[in-house]
Amino acid sequence: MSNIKNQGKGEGGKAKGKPLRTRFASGRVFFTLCLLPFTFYLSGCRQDMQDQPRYEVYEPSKSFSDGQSSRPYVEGTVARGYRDVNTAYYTGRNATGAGGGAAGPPSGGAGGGGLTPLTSVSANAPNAQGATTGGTQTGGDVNVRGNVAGNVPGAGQTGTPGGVNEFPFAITAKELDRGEERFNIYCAMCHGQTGYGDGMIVRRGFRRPPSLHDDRLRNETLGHFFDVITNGWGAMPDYSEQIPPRDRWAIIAYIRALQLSQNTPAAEVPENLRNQRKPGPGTPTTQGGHQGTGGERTP
Amino acid sequence: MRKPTRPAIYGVMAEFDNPTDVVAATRRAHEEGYRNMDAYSPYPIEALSEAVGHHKERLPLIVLIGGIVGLIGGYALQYYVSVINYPLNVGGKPLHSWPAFIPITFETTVLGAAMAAIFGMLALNGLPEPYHPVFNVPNFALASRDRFFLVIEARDPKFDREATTGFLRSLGAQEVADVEH
Amino acid sequence: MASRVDEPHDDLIHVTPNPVIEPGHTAASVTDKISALVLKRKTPLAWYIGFFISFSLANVLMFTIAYLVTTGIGIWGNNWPVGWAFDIINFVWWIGIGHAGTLISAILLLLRQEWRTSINRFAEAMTLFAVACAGLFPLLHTGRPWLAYWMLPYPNTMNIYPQFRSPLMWDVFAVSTYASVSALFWYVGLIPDFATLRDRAKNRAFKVVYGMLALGWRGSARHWHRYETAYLLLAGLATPLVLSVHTIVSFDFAVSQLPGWHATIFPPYFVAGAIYAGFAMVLLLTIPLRKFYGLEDFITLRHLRNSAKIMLATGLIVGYGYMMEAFMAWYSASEYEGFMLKNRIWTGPYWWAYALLLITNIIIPQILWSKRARHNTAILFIVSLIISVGMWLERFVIIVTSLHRDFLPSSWAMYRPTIFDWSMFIGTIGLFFTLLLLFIRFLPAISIFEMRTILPGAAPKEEG
Amino acid sequence: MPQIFHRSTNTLAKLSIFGSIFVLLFVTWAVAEINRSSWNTGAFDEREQPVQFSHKHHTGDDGIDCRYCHTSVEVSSNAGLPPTKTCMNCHSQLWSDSPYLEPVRASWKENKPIEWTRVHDLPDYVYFNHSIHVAKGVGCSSCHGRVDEMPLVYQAASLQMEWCLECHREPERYLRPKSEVFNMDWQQENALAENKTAEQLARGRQLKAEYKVRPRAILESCSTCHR
Amino acid sequence: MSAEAAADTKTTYNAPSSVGQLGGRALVAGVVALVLCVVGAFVNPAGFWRAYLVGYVFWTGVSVGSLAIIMLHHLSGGGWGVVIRRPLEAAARTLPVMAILFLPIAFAVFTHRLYPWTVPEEADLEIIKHKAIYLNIPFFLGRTVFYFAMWFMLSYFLSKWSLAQDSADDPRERRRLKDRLQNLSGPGILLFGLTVTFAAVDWVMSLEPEWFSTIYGLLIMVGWGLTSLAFAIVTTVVISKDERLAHVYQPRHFHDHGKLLLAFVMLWAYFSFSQFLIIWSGNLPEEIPWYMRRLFGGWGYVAVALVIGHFALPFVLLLSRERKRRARSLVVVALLVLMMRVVDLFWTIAPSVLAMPHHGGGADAAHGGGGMADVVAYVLNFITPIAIGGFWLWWYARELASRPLLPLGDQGLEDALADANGHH
Repeated sequence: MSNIKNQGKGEGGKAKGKPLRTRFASGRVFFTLCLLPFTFYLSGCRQDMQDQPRYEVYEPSKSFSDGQSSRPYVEGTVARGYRDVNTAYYTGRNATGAGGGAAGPPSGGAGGGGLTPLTSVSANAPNAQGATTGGTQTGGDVNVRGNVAGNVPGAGQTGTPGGVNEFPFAITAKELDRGEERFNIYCAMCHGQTGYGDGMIVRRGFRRPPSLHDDRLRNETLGHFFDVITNGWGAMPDYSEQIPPRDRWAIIAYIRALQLSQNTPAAEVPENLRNQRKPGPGTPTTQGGHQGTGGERTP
Repeated sequence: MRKPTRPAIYGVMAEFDNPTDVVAATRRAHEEGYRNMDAYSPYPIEALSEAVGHHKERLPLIVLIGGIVGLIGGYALQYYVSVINYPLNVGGKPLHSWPAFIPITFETTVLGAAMAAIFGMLALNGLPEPYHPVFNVPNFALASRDRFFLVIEARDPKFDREATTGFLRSLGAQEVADVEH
Repeated sequence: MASRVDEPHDDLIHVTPNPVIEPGHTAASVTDKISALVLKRKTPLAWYIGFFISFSLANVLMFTIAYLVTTGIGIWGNNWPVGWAFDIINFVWWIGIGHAGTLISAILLLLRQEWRTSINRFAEAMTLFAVACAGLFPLLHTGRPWLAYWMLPYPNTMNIYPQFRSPLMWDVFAVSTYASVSALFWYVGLIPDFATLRDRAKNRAFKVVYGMLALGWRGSARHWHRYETAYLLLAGLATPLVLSVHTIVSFDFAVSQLPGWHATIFPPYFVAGAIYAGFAMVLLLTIPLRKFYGLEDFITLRHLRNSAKIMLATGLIVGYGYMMEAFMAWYSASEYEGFMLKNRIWTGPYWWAYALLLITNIIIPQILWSKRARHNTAILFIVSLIISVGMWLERFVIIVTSLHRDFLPSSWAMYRPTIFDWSMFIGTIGLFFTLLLLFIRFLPAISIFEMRTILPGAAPKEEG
Repeated sequence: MPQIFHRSTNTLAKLSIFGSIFVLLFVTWAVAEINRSSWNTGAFDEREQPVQFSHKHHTGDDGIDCRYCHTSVEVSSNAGLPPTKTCMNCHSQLWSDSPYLEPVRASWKENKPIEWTRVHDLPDYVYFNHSIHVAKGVGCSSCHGRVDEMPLVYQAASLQMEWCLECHREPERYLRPKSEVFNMDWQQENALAENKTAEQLARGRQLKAEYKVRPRAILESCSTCHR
Repeated sequence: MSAEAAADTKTTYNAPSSVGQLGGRALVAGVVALVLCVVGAFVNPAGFWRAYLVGYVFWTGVSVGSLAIIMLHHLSGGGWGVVIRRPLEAAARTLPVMAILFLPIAFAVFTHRLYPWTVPEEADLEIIKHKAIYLNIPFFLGRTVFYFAMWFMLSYFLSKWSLAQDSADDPRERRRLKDRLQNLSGPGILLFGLTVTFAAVDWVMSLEPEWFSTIYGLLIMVGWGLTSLAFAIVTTVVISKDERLAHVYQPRHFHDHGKLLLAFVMLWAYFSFSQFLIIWSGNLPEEIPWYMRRLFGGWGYVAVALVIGHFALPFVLLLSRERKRRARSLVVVALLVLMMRVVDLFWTIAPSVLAMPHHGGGADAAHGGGGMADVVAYVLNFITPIAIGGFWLWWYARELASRPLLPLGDQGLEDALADANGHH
């Protein structure tokens, strides 16, 4: 091309005689025509394989009125394998201690090992399942006990009637570790890592929860803690979706350990562990689980 | 770029109408001591290239190197990709499936050698060279038809415009012309 | 037999009825006559008609491709178990046709066969266009041709490379090497002729275009020497390259385990078949060409006769291949091989294809044993046409009849080409002829400078 | 015969033929680099969200664990996007009047999900599972970068196959103890970068054995990610 | 060419006396080697049979391959063929010797010593039963007789008409003979291809009757062509030592021979590699054992030696133009090729015979079992081909001396002998 240009200059522009416009125009038309076959390549812009005609998790859908592709459980059904018969395990109450409570749990489990409809994703939602269904912020399925805005139950109110007071499974050191980890993820935000109720969210202005080291809470049944995690209590929302039942029990075990750690006379601590004692209350750390508090756990 | 010493013309061109004469004339010029000269013919004449003093050919060596590069490169590529970079088990064949690598190695060898042959030839010939002084002589257009030319260049130490022209005339050239730069 | 392995001076011109160039020509006449084909302004009407027809067909191809890439290769008739069909048949057919070009050019140059001179340029062009047509098919069969560059090993963001143990990948390298080396070989052969055209052209635009293509060629003795060396070396490289390409195409099939494909004879048998089909196409094109353009002086009966002999020889090798396949299928005592054989030639639904194949590819070409047939252009033309059909059928038989009955009887099915299979096939024929017609219109179809070398008196006389 | 071409075309012609190899190499390199660039991959591109949610604030300043919201990351292929309920856990009381949180409250009231803009989107032909990575000691920040320092989340990696393979080929370069998986601060200087320190490699190899990370041949096989 | 000149050349181009001496020495060597072989055969029969088959196939290859090259020359012409036509014709006329030397193989067939399909227990296998129509002793021997009949026929007419050309003074008569030779050569090549293919299947491939390969016939054909070409080159170099003949064989002839040799070497490598790659890729249980037997253990080294000696080395050596043109360096390559041909056949044949179950002793010997038998087996590998070669060469020398060394009536002779100065 450059050769032609040079020549054009050198020869004094022989072509100048012709109307420049038409030459340009026809050249452009020809050029465009030459490019036409290459428009086939535009079909390469399709993203057929990247975006296949199927729903990914949380993908919106036009097929349903609520715009979600993830569908909630059908009302009144129980999935195979999710029939919760162990009342104590799933509700923290004795099978006999049914009903009761100003804000009795909505779980039908109180009926004594009965069916727990999936629609009330309460205690029984296995975590994985919850993740997919809970998917697109299905707020409507959440059971919040009491009034979220406040209206705390009176201090004098008793805990959970019929609450069990023993773990439905053996608590090992492993379970305790798990409980500690889960506590630090879900509970320490408000309750503080040591349970005094001075977590970061509280410091940001959330209503201060009672210290776990209060006498009342130290003497509460295990089932009460389970019920509170499952169904909420006062300002505390329920954590049934975030924490599966087994983890709740593990957390409760850890709470018990915390309570022991703060209320055991030094004399009862074995000699060799006494010096490992870490600073107690009032020095909350909110940095997550990695700053272990293992030293406070009393075997 | 020593402009002052640059000769006034490129050289002197003699025209012949048959291959025998041009070969004879070129040999004579060579015997006479001229070295910076070139002969032009419409088709390859082995004797003519010898007469202008072209003996050694470097091209085969270049082609050999090109082929070896293609051979090693092709095999190394396949070895690197299949054994080192992404060792995938395909059909239970060994990662280093040398029998399967031979066809492509062969192709790259040929490709390397062929490219070396073509571009080596162009490079050694100094092509492309669309502008060349010899094209200034009007009759040179026949060099691609049926005429043969001998050009003695001005940069030859023995070159002398008149004497060389006379010498070329004496060789039986049809026509002798100056070649402008 | 195949080729005359001899020295130029051994050529018994005095006893040969048809020389490679008719007497009376000089360098000037050869130059003027051939370059006039290109530079003469008057284009024959036949050219326009031919171009119109082939360009229309090429457009059929373009529209088919447009529909194909926007819709998907489901518009073809390929379906399980016949996953390869027209696309690969046509690929192998075209690439086979391409072989004769390089072969004529390269092998005959190495063997110093002067008769190649007048047809080599044309044959090389044929190679290029046939390879272009062939390349389309596997490219489109990938389904997403715009991602074809994925088949090349380049540093990509997927950090993944082609699978070099696959013969299909060998194909990519073989065909692209073949295409580029053939194109360069062709171009290098054209350089001196571009110079001739540059010097002959009257029109300034042509002068510039041919001048650029000639790269400033001026016929210097030193240049010629290197040029000849390079050309000879290229011929030496191109010869095994040609053989390797169809060998690798045959590996596409033979490396698998499918009865009817997995046969060790495939490489030589495919190569012979390719040369067979290629020479048939050369004759198919040169016979009308020499007539319309009056090139009987340059493309003499001797060329046609020698091509016919090569066809006969390669056809017999192909026949040998059929025979060995059949014999070994029985000899192997393998149940699957035995079934394949029986199904292919007798009991299967495609028996007619095999029968037709034997008739067109083996039986009819035997007429070439007769000297009289070899000297009759009409017969040669018809036989070449039949061989072209036969070689297409051969690929059909190998591919479709081997696939339609695979190891699992429940998946057996017939293959039916759709209209798009046909339009692509016919369209590539249109594309091929479009390119060929453009070539003979704008480029010298016969190597001018090489014609000059074989004229009497081209060599300088030695004194003493 | 007059000259057709000007003297200067000699250089030009030579350049255009012999220079083409460099042009070709440059173009290949340039195309490869453009493909890798964030312009193509969308990396470092902060996505606008319907709610001005800041991971930097919640994770970095408040120290909320990743799993508080992304509850299923340890047990599911999907990390889990928190429902509005999770927001309301705290924001029922905190900033309950803030106009910034109006969309959240609206979602809560109308029982309609908030439509977040997806940041990390793998092609549909890729199978990816969060839980296995978490279980084998691949930290959040190894892929997602320092989310605790991102006011608006962006994609920190290219998410191209070569990036996946970088770790699948040599997991020891990135593995960390399981207890540190959710620690955003873990070896900050090495996240997302070539990590070949002897210390990391030694620990990585040990962890690889301990966590029974599959051998390279399996991690690299096609069906591990394309199934 | 005038009559006197013709008469003169007739005597000029007679074989030098050295040829006769060579034949005599070859016969002595052959007899001595044969005696040793017979002794060895008693110690290690298996070692003897496999060595015998190797030697037999090699030397038959020289004879039959020569036929093909003669016919190729008749069809294509060219000075290269004119100068080696007579040695090739002489080689083809040694076929009677090879026919007689087939008798030991027939004996081995009858006594079930060489081919598994001749062994009753083996023949009962389903896969071999299927082939019984083809692989049975009478048909096998009948086919061999047919092959030899065809080869005799070709060799007889090619030699006869070639000799007739010498004495034909009328150019038209010569022309007619030339046409006749040409007309025979076309179908002759076809016949050659078919007979050699089936001879290859019968004599070599059926050593492992469950194995098959469609390219096998071509492989043996190319091997035989290569053998006879290399042999013809060696012959020309030897006889060109005679000063009367020195001017006949010019560098350009050797150049052409060298190119042809290179082509054959490449063709052999191409066929061999194609067969290997296809079988290696397919990896089918009925095919791959053939290569397993030949690639692992000590045989792997032989295979590598073949790749180098049968392909790489000759290929590189023959690339050089100068080396092809110099008789002395070309003959080195030709001798290398001849040697590697024996190695190739050994590599092809011996593992099959070792795999044969009925050769317990032989197999042991090959695996280093019995010390004495072992040594004998190795010695036999060398001397058996020499024994056959001795007789072959003796006959060849006689045939070579019986006619002028150049086809005096060939129209291309003048051109072939022309001093090609300025020609390359």
